[in-house]
Amino acid sequence: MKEPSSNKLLKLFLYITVFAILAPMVIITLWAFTNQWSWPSLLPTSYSLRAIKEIFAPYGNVFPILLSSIFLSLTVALLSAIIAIMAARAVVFYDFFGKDLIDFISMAPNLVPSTVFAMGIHVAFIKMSLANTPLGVIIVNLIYTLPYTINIMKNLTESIGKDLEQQAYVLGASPWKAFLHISFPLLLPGIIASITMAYIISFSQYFVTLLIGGGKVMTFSMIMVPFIAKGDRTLGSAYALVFVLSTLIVFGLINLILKKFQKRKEKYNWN
Amino acid sequence: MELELKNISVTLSKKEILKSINLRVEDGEFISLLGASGCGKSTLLKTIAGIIKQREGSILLGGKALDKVPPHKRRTVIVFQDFRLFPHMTVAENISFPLKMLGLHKDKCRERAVELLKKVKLEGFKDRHVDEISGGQKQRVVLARALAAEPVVLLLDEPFSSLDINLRKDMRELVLDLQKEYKITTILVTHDKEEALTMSDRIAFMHNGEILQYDTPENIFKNPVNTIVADYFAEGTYISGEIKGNRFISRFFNVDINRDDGKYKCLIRPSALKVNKAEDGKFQVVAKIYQGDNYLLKINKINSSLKLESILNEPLDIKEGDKVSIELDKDKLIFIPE
Amino acid sequence: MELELKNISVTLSKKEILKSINLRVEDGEFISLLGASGCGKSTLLKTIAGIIKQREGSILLGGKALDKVPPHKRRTVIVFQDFRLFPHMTVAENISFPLKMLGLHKDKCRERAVELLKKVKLEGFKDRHVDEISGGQKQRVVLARALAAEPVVLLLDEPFSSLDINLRKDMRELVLDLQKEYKITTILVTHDKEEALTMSDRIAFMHNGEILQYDTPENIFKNPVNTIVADYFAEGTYISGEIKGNRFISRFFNVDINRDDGKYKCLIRPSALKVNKAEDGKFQVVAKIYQGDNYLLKINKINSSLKLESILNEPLDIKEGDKVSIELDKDKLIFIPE
Amino acid sequence: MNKKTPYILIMPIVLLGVLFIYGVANGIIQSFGYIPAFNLRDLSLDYYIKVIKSPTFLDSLKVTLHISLISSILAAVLGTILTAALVYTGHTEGKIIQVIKLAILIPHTIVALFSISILSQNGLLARLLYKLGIISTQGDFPLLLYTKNNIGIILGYLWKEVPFVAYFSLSLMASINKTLGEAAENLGASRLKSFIHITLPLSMPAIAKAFLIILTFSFGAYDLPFLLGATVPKALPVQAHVEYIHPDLRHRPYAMAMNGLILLITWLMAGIYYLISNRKKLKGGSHERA
Amino acid sequence: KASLNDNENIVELDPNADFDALVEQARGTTVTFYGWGGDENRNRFLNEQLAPKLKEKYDITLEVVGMDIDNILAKLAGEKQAGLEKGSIDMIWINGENFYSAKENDLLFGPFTHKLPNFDKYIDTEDEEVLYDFGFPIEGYEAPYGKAQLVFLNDSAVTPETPRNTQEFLEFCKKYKGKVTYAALPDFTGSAFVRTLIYDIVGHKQFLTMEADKEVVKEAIEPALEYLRELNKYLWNQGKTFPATNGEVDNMFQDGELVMAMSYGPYAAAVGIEKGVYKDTVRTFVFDNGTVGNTNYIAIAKNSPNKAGAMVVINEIISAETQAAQFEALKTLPVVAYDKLSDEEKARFDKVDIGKGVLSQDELLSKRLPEMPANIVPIIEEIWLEEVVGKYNE
Ligand SMILES: Nc1ncnc2c1ncn2[C@@H]1O[C@H](COP(=O)(O)OP(=O)(O)OP(=O)(O)O)[C@@H](O)[C@H]1O
Ligand SMILES: Nc1ncnc2c1ncn2[C@@H]1O[C@H](COP(=O)(O)OP(=O)(O)OP(=O)(O)O)[C@@H](O)[C@H]1O
Ligand SMILES: [Mg+2]
Ligand SMILES: [Mg+2]
Repeated sequence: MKEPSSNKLLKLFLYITVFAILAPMVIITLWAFTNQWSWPSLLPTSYSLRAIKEIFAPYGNVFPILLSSIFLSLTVALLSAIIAIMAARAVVFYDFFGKDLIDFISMAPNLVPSTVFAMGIHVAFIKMSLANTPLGVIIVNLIYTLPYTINIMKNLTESIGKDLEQQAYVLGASPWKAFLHISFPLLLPGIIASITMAYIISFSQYFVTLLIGGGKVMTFSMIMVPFIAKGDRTLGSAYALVFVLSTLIVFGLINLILKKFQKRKEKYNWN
Repeated sequence: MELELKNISVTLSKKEILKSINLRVEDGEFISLLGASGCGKSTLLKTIAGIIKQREGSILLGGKALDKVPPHKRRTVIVFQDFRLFPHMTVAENISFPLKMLGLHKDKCRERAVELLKKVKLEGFKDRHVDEISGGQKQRVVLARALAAEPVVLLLDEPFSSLDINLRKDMRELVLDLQKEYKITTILVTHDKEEALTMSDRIAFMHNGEILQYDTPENIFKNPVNTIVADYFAEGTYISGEIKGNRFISRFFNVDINRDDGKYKCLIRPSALKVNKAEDGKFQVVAKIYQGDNYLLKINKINSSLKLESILNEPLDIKEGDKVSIELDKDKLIFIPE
Repeated sequence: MELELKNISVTLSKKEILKSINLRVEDGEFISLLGASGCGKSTLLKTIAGIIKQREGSILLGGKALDKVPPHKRRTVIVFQDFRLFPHMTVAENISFPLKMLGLHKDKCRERAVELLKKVKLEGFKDRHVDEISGGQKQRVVLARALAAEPVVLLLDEPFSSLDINLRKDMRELVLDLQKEYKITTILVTHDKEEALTMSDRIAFMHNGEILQYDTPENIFKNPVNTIVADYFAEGTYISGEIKGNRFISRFFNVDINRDDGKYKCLIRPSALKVNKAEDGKFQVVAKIYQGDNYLLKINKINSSLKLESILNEPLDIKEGDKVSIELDKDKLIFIPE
Repeated sequence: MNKKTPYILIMPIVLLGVLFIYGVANGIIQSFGYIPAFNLRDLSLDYYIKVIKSPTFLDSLKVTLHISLISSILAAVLGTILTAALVYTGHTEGKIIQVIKLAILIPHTIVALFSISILSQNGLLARLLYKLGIISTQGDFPLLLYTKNNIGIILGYLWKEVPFVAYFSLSLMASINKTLGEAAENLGASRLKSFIHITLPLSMPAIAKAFLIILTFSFGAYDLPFLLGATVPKALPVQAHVEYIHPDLRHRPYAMAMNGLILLITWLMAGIYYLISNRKKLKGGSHERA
Repeated sequence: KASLNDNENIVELDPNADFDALVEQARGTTVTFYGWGGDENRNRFLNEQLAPKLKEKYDITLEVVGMDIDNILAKLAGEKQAGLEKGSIDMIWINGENFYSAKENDLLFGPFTHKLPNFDKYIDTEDEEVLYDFGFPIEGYEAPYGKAQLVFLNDSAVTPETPRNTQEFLEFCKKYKGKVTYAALPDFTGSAFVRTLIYDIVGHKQFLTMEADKEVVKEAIEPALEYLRELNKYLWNQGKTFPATNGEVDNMFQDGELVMAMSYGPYAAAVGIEKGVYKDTVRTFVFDNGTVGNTNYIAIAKNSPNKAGAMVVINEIISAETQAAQFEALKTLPVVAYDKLSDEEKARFDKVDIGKGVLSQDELLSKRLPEMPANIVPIIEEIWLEEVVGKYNE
């Protein structure tokens, strides 16, 4: 069969996009090992392992911080997914006072400059003894991830509907068991998507984490950003590379673990 | 156990869907719920199962009020029309689900699931995934799953409507057998009058959130309380007339009938009409439609607006255009008071 | 225009769904496609419409190959079972959509949409939103929309399965009227044998991606090529035997029949059986099931495993347990070569 | 079921919401000059007035709108095309989606790094053109960074936001196309027309939501405009950031007033979005669930 | 990790205690040191040399936290607003305008330097830069940490000439048209560069007593503004825009897009050559009239939970030993007075190989101009944005 020409154009567009996304990745990989890359050379003019040595230097605690940072973001992602599941259920299945407000609140963090929120919440958190604690950081990160996770979970909850759970009720399952055995497995693809998105948002969060964590709660972004801001391309790229690779590994693991739960590929399509 | 609905009213999104429904189903009885789309059949089942809360009235099961019992403790199991199999479980897991909810041990669950699968003639399908089986097989799994929940009342919501005719027939028999075997009080919602007529002990006919008639199949077919009910079971031609002194008198024919005096409509269904070829007949066949087992004849009275239909069982050589005479089967005429 | 499928094979996700299908539909002919769920009916329609590409074979419309024509230029319009009305448009806009695609002027579109709405008896519904109308109304809008596309071939995919019986009847007549009026070559997919038998000029029976039989309704009902086809139209009891010298000989009965010699199965459908009350009858009624217009009798031969079914039209006073004699209607017996 | 259930379900989000609102209120109050730590205790609108009256404010606003509108509109358009490309070529899952997620994952600061190494007059693009003999010096390469046309910033945003829009609206468009898009083609609409008349309008809720998210984000973010923007006029968030890092702490209310203005404008945008989407809902029933 | 509310880490300071008592008090505690984290060499020095030494000598754990000064101040301000008496920050790396503002707003602890034995022992207490930070009296609220000075870098293989004053610099820019620029103000380095130009054109003395008023300042620097506008024509992108950070200027220099870079680290050339990012031919130069230099300091937060520990650490930092080690590792100019050193200590400083392409400490110090009062700096930055960027003389 002949392919329609529109298909060819779309394919071309797709390949250009993929190239446009991947090319910079190659460039930062190169930069992580570059010393000098002077005009007009298309490849680095001299290489070095400076950045790698720096990152692996024991004093910097890069890897402990990376690990604790991953752990923190995973916690945020998990909580965010859970809260989103709950809120989505409420909004999709129930009529209650202030329903529209919830919808709006879940969008609001996108609509407020982070400085305003960070400065305000900082004082509040100090009073509540939440500043400089992992819990405080988790809470502010949560707030920033929820708009994304709620959106994802709302759509999926809507598309799965309540039918199967009702079926479970009449078969003798209590509401909690019905959720656990029926809706939860079906929501898994959305949960993976939520966790992915929330993890991304939380892991790359800088300013708010910095202010609330106050340097007591260190995240990877906090060691990476100064180098990037300073313009040290070699070190900045190396950190960025670690950032990307660690995230990909984490995603791989999340998928692996959840796929085990989720014995089969679901009908409901979410990535 | 016997089920009794007393004055059940249901309001959804401020619309009154069920209006003061009263219904009593005896222990082990099989009744059908019939009525046009949107009349409230599914709502009624869901209300019985506790998925929808009634605004007024009360549901009694074995004499005890169900109103404060949450859905999962009622043992009123619905089989929904759209299967609602759990897509992430195998056939056996689906069937085991209610057993697991009953707190049975895993081995017990498996044992019982296998037993039920045998009942619905799906022995080999234990580990199939639910989207790897056919519609009819799905239907049987759903039924097995419902039975696994050990229902006291079984609520079937159009369970066969998506099956083809033969499968439907098998399934009907299976349901009846199992229902008899376990003596489960059963309510079947259906669009299919034949299904209702053949399967049920009694039929409740619903219309606009009310029950218009609740009677045995023969009675509801033969003595519909109004034209809505009558039309639902078989359309035909209405002829207005009057009964006076045990005789029905109309423009077209008169007939003796044992009924109170008053204005009546007589419904002539195709099956009440016998057609004979007759050169001098006052009727003419305008269409002969093949229906498999038999033919449907459309007949007009010559020089009149009267249109009748009849069923031709024998392959008599009546053709379109033929002139015919007709004969009415008095016992199959239906009289509805106006 | 006449439609011809030549050796169509379709493979989806590496599974062979359609296996070398050959089918010829004459200009203006109405055929039905029957077969169990999952046999490939929808796939065949989609292949004709070009939504699915065949792996092999060729589709000819009016003698010209369609294979390189993109879907939107084929004029082979499907009415999907799930309506697929465009939810962001009104009824009139939905109907106008194909007209707009044909490049008609706005006013013209509106005019034609109104005309079509009238055809499907929905005059007042022009500006309704599509989720504000009932199922039957939706069905009619879909039909009007399909007609607006000026189909050369109309493909109906179980268009009535979600309607209740009365609405279904109306819709069938509407479709037939319009089909006749516009002389559109039409393929109807259905699960409902009655629908297929009453509506179509010819019926194609599909099974597992193949067409087993393609014949007129009477022929396919009376001379099914094998038991699969036979069972689909009405089940009954099979009796194995042999035809030798124009006589069918079996354990239970012998009968004269004009057929080639060989081993045959004789299918006795309920309608082929007449029952008479007889004290000395060799058969016994084990069940009498009310079916509205008639009763279904289940009959066992005494001291034998033979089980038969019959239809009782007259309200003869035969009861469960009665002994009866039976009579076979030779013309209604069906012989299938083994 | 239970009347209490929804309230239990929304408890965490309400708690977080209250915290959030409290934080925002606490921050906003600083913009009215209330920072007791610096002995600023008088509530007034002076800071807002001064910010609005400052000669650079209008220019900054223009730049910010320019960047955020152009990048968001382009991202929405290109993102929609990308979604369509994914849907129509059957790549709704698999490797390509992973690549697209990669772009969402990269923080903006790193995107700035890319932009500089590719788009600057000294960057790889310029070098490539030089090698190809199209330009002879770095100066011949058009200035894309640190300049008033803001092309570098817009490209940077596009790099992240086009994939975001696609990821966000993919599942909706895929499901619409499978049923209604197919139906439209069958009714005589060419692929393009079926896309324009059916698939696109019905995918709009997701696309619009994604658009709102990136619009408000790019309106309020300072990373890219700070690192890649022109010296003057500065984007509003950059201006706010500069005020924020102003060594005189008593200057803080200016920063907060600017942020307050940013907040005001983003809420205005969101308000318009909700107005439009609600009006459509009233007019056209439940579009969201096709 | 220590958290804010770990009680054992909170150490009350007895105002009358002598230093030995402080040392005793500080034993076993943790001291947090907040400062800019973008210099890997400094991070390494603090973590690998200073921290182990403190541990060994005083059993003090040093926690280095990388954070920009504006965020540090935001954090302190928040803590103050919330009335938090035991904060999270002990020591702060600070100077100039930020010190001025922090002290004004009562965020700093002090005076404390008089309690440090090494302050008297090694620091020239009469030095301008020990008494004043950007013209603002220090009054014992911060101790010197390191000295910085603005220097210029060029690649002698590309541009053999090195301008010695603003006039030559203009010629230089004309010659290498479009290949010179500086970071947009308020970038720290860009701002210092502009001040250096201003000093060269209108002198630096007048600013010490100048009223912090925009009109006054503007009038005083008018000739310099004219010069800057003239300069624009020959700068990169005709001075219409400037790179946002000095890091970017440096990158452009590394790639050969610019022929000149600048740094507030006087030994930047040596560090860069050692790293390999600069060619070996890169050289440092300054104007004959000098370039601005400043000292950076360490202060203690007013709500520091461990002031004793902080003072012990600062005392250690201003020791000859640490300063020498820092000089070796980071090539920052030491803050100790050479005169006050023992011969042994002097020898250690003398021995330090300052690396390639740099100017000697003596030469730098001889061409060092004092910073302007802190409150004038933002005014100049404001004026620059309004009067210089993208503007040309008629
Ligand atoms: N949640 C609801 N809110 C408002 N009206 C509802 C709701 N659910 C159902 N209805 C309305 O209640 C009426 C009865 O619905 P129900 O589903 O019980 O009909 P039904 O008899 O089962 O019809 P069908 O044969 O089509 O399944 C319908 O008119 C329907 O539109
Ligand atoms: N995309 C696909 N990939 C693989 N198999 C498919 C695909 N689509 C359909 N099938 C399979 O092809 C077979 C035929 O499907 P089709 O939808 O044509 O059946 P049908 O005859 O229309 O059935 P029904 O009566 O249930 O609608 C089924 O077994 C189905 O599982
Ligand atoms: Mg229903
Ligand atoms: Mg189908």
